[in-house]
Amino acid sequence: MSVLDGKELRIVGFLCNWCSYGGADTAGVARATQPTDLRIIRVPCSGRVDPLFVLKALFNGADGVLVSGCHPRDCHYAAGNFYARRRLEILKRFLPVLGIDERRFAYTWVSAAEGQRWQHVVTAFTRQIHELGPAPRLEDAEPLLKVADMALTALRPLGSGQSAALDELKAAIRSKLPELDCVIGWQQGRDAAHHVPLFMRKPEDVDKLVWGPFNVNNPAVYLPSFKGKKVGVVVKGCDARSVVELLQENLIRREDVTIFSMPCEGTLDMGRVDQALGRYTAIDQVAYDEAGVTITADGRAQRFCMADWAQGKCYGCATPSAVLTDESFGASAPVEAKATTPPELAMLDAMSLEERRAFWRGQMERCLRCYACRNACPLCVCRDYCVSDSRDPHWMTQEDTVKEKLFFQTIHALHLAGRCTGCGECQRACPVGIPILALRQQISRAVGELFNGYAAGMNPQDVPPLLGYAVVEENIQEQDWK
Amino acid sequence: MRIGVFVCHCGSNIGGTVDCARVAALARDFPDVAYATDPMYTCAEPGQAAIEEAIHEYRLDGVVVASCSPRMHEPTFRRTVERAGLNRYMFEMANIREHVSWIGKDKEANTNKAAELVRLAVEKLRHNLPLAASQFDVNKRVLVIGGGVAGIQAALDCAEGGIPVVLVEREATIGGKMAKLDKTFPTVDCSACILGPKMVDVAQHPKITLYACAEVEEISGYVGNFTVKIRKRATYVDWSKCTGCGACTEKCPAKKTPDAFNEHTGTTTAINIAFPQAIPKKAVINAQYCRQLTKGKCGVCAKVCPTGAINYAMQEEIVSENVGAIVAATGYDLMDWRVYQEYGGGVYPDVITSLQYERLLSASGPTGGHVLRPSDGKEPQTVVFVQCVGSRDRSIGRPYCSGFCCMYTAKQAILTKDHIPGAQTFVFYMDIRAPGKMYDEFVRRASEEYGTEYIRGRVSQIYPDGQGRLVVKGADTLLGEQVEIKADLVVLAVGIEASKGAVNLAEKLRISYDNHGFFMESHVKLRPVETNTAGVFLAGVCQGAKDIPASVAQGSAAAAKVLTLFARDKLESDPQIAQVDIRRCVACGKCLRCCPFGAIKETEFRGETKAQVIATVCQGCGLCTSTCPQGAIQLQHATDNQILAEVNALCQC
Amino acid sequence: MKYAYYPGCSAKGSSKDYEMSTQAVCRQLDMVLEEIPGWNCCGSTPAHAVDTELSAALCARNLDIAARQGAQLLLTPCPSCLSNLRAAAQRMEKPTFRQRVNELLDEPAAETFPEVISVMQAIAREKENLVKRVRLSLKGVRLAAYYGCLMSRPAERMRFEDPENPLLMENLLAACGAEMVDFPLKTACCGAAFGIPERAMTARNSGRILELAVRLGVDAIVTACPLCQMNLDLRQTQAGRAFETRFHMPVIYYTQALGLALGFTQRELGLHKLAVSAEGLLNKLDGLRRAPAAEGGQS
Amino acid sequence: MNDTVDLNRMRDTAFTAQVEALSGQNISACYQCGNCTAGCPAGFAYDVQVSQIMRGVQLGLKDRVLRSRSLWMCLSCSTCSQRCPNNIDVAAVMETLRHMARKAGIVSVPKMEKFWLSFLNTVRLFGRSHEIGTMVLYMLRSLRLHTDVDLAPTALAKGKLGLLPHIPPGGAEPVERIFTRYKERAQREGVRP
Repeated sequence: MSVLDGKELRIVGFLCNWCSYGGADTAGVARATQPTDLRIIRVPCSGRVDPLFVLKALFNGADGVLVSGCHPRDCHYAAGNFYARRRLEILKRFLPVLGIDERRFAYTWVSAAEGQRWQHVVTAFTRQIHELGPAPRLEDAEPLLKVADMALTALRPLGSGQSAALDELKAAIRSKLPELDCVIGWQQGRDAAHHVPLFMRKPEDVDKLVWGPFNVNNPAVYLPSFKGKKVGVVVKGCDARSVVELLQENLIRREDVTIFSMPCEGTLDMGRVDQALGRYTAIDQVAYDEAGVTITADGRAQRFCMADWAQGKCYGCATPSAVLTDESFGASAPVEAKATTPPELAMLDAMSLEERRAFWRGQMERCLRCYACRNACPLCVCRDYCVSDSRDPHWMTQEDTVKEKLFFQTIHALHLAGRCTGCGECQRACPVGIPILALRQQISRAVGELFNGYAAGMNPQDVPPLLGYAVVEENIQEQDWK
Repeated sequence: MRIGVFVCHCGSNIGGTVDCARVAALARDFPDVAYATDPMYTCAEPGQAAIEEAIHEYRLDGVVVASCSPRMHEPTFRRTVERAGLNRYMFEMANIREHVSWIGKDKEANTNKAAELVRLAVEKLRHNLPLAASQFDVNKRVLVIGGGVAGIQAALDCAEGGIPVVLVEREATIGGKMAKLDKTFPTVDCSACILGPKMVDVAQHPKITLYACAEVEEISGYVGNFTVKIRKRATYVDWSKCTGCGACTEKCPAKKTPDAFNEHTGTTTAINIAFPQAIPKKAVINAQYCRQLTKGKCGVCAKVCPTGAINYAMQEEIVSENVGAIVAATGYDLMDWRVYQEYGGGVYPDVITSLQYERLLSASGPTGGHVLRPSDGKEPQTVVFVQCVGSRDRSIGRPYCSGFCCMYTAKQAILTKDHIPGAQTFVFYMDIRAPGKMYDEFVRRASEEYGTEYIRGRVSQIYPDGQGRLVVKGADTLLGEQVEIKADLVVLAVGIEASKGAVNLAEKLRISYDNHGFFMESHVKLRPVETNTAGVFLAGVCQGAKDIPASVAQGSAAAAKVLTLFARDKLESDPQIAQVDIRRCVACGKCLRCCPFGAIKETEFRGETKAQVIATVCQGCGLCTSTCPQGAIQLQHATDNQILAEVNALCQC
Repeated sequence: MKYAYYPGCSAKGSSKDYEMSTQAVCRQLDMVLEEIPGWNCCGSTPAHAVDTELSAALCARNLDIAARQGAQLLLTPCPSCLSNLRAAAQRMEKPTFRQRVNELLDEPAAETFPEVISVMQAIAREKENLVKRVRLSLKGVRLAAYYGCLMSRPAERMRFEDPENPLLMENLLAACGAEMVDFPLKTACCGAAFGIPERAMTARNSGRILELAVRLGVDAIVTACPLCQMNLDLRQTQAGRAFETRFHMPVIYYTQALGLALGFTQRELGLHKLAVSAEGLLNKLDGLRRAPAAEGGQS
Repeated sequence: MNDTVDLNRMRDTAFTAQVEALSGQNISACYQCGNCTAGCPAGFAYDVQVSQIMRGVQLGLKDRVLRSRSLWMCLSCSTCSQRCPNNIDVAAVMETLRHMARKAGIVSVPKMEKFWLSFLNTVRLFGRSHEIGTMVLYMLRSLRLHTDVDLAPTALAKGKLGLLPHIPPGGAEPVERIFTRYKERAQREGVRP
């Protein structure tokens, strides 16, 4: 069963029980004729509307989704709609990056007395959806696989980090180690061109600690699993923001964590580096110079200049030094204060909605559903109870479709709304190199725009914007239905 | 599952534009639907009986009724299925009347839409679980906040019903605004004479504990079990010793103290009893003006007090009270009319508020009941009343009508004539709102018997003519002319606003308030005394403009609600509340941070911190559910899975 | 400090005294008023009474000249010019309106205009400076400040203090020692715009203002508007006739009053140009100044 | 004039909508309190009070409103707008109505228009306004030869009126071009310039 072909489009409404559902009733009592497309789902409060419900509907064929709650200040539950307003506004700004026209989604306020307003909203929204026509389906897009390269300049000089005070850092770790169960850092991995996490428990472990552009992993990801234990962590600037965010969310305790930090000069985009190195049997030498590193593999030397080979996130990085630290060594080069668009996002910005759908269609076809993205995310703390493979709540099917795979990414992105520090581990960990960070970046950008430049992981005392509200939102322009 | 579907015709209300039989037929193919039919009137007695029969006959374990809005009949049908032995939550409604048959003209589209809504309900029902309410004890004591006439009435009714009452009043005396009035409309009986005895009853009632000069500091807990902290301000007089003899007020040398009770129409002493009938009749020192407290020398009152009640070292005090229900009766204040610069912005002494005029009329006021104008103490011969000053004025953000000004203005015009028979009175008005019993007759008496000239129009400007009178520039829109009056006294019917601190209190009570600070009732028409926070009730003007009879009625209504609540020894909590899945919870505290009711607390579970829902506090909004990334906290009856089932029922491509 | 300056037509005609005193006072406060080159009439009431777009075009040309000079602020002494210039700038924020106005101009006007404020507002920013330079206090003189109807209304256009009760002029004059009465008709309309075609209306409105000033016993009405001044001063006899009385109320510019306090001579301030002589006021001032000198010999 | 107002026939809702659109004001917000009338300094000279004009616009009584003399007597002092409890810029409505009346060729108080046009003529000719020029032109247009001549001697003696117009340094041509374009456009659009 579905909507009447040719006449109706599929429009889903989420209405709060107290005001808007009552408003729709009032419109009915007044016999206020409305288009028949809309189907209403009754929820207790607009605050109950998880933006993912909206996405679920849109992914599964809704041509439009409308959320309506009590007017600000009139919420039956005092503040539910205030929270809803922030979350739904973020959602609205998130949709275009997926290739969904944001006009397909609207949220508004209608009181139980406003039957006329309800009639007007339904009529106007239905008309708007009819003007947009049936929603294009993700599966119908022609897959687009190309990833565009963007020319980039960094906010500070990138380098190989070899002037860092590694010895002093090691000494500091050694002196603190007796009080700590473990200190997390990096060590050489399978060869000198690959570094992996290091867990230092004994003084001799400290000797293995390395520093430089191969230190790509974010050690903060391990912290929640040490909850309750005394643990040290060596961080780059970006890692520190994850630590701050974990603190802000009560996921670790400040007194349990000792933060060691050195200013970071950038890390390499190992995906591209490995691709350039190609298949090799052995690394002969890794030689660092001030601005890059030369890797000799099977006798063939290649120089990787940091200015060209860094991870996308490093170019716009404004926090090379840790925002929160206990022991820090050295200072970073001055950072230019300038707003930048991350390269992944800039690439999507340049596309039309249709191209974006095609892009995600193509990229998601390559997704293996391995969840490496999730496992690498320092803020994915649900772990064993991730909704991706849970039955209760049952957000996703196990069907291996582009739609379900992209839906998982939207779950992850929305769960990180206002929390994601942009560390990029999800994207780095992706074995097939899908630029999924762009989804998180789009939300972070929206959060910044809406909440006066708020960035996650800067201050443990900050109230995350989606866990708060303002009675009057300065930067949210609500649709007026005139 | 075995689901029964009942597609109601509602006579022709639904049947007229929806093919109900076809909807029922379609429903038979929905998963788990064991039975579907289309009765004529499902909510009528035979219709309900048919549901009960069907439940037995077809062994149904869930019922969907497609009819009117669940806001209308959900409780009715829940009782029906309960009678037939089902859990009341194994029931869903599809709204095919207000949302379908009444708003769509196309029968085919309506029928299709109705069937879809039934399908939606069926899918939801398939994910429903039986829910059971839990029970908890009730502390049968009530807190009344505000000792105006509404609060007094609520307190007395509760006390008479046998309930211990804690009455908190911010001022030094109860009585509120009514105590300041000279006479009351439409009977022109003396305000103090009818309110006084009630005030005395409050003072003498064994069940009532009165805290005057006190304010509510903090409220925690939930219906049946609130804990309230009350801040008692320092009065510098030990009330247990003070007899109210007034010796101190006679001797106090600080005679230029502003007289708030008299609306600053006169001055008083730093130690003072607000007015002769004050309850409690106890002295209070105004610390800002007391010479002993400001300059450290005087001490006259301490010397003359026969009982040694004066205590200059007194500190404020916090007391704690446990109650099961709260009545908010915080009343109103006049808006600050000085925004009207065109009326002088408060600099002309002979432009006064209606409440100041009451004090000038009152025998206990500063002029002993002689109407003398403030500037020169002369009797005014021409008195102009201006209505709607700060009411119905969008330009200053006050679009609402203050409700009772029309009536008291008529009363004051009549009283002016009583006091000064030769006086001429004019009333500038826009509309006369006199819908109460004997009200319109009263207003007509003002013009017919007392010669009050009613002029329909607003006043544009009031200014001194330089010769001791005031020029009132207005319009008579009925005449279609500009008019001008030279007045000796101008009385402004100043609009009301929610009492200062109302918003602050609303936050403490966790009740909603409107843009103007008036408290929001649960339902404008059907639950006018309740709030959305269980156990908190409203009385009087704090909820919206109303006159004395309406305030008293609402005070009694609030008391009735309290007594109804307390009629049971145990309360049931609504099972439609959030529940934590301990395994999934990582104790990140996001739910706790955003819960509007403080209904989530941290608890220890096998050495780990977890979130826990306080069942009696949770109101069931589900904000926590949409906040928790782990899906660890689920609002019962609106779980993620239940809503997803509905979404999936609608969208599945 | 240098300011771009739009004197308005009356400065070159009927209110030369206003212009003289404004220049004198500003000079004394180190405020340099630089006339914008080639300015034209703002159109005053007749232009907007006839057509808003024409009115805006006349104003836009002046705003454009100031903008092209790089001015951030444009000062004008005349409330009518102020009102018109501000109205034009405000209306031209709407693209369709701007387009229509640009069609009337030689070339499209600058995208952003300087903010236009009254000279009075600029002087008020120099209040401390003013107080320091007062040479002859106005103590003992009783004045009524009269702003006229255009200075503060409509409020959202003019953004000039409380629209019903501006106090800027009072503050400045009180700072010079004058006693300022509360003048309830300070923003009432004197009817000047209709002085020529509708004398009765003007006489009646002006008369009301003069009558109240007389009753309040002031030595002079102090105004900021050349139209009001001319009307209340030059047409005082007409107003008197309408009220069956003879008024004798000096109506001077606030800059003339400030100028007196700053020590300028009557001639420097153009006080000789008044139709209703301010001799009484000036004599009173002289007397007041001599009195304390005679008593204590202090200056 | 005293005929029954036939609201079926005489209501012109398009007129109401047009006034709302041109003035940017919500006329239906007016609840006829009369404050605009009360404070109007020109009210005594009006044939129809401001609040009644607002009522007329609400009802769509186009003819009656546009023919009103009051439109021409408004001093544009904005007292009505300032004190309107419903935030209606009444003065803007009055001005809009006057413009509409002019464009429709209805000029109920010709001397007002004549005065304004005289004033604007001097501006067109000289780039700046000129009191004596305005007065002379106005006297010629209105044939009111006695107008204010009683004041002229005083004003001249006090050096308040310049006999010669004050022309901007760059000449008056740029201003004249504005008027020319305005006139041309008005002719093109078929309205009274």
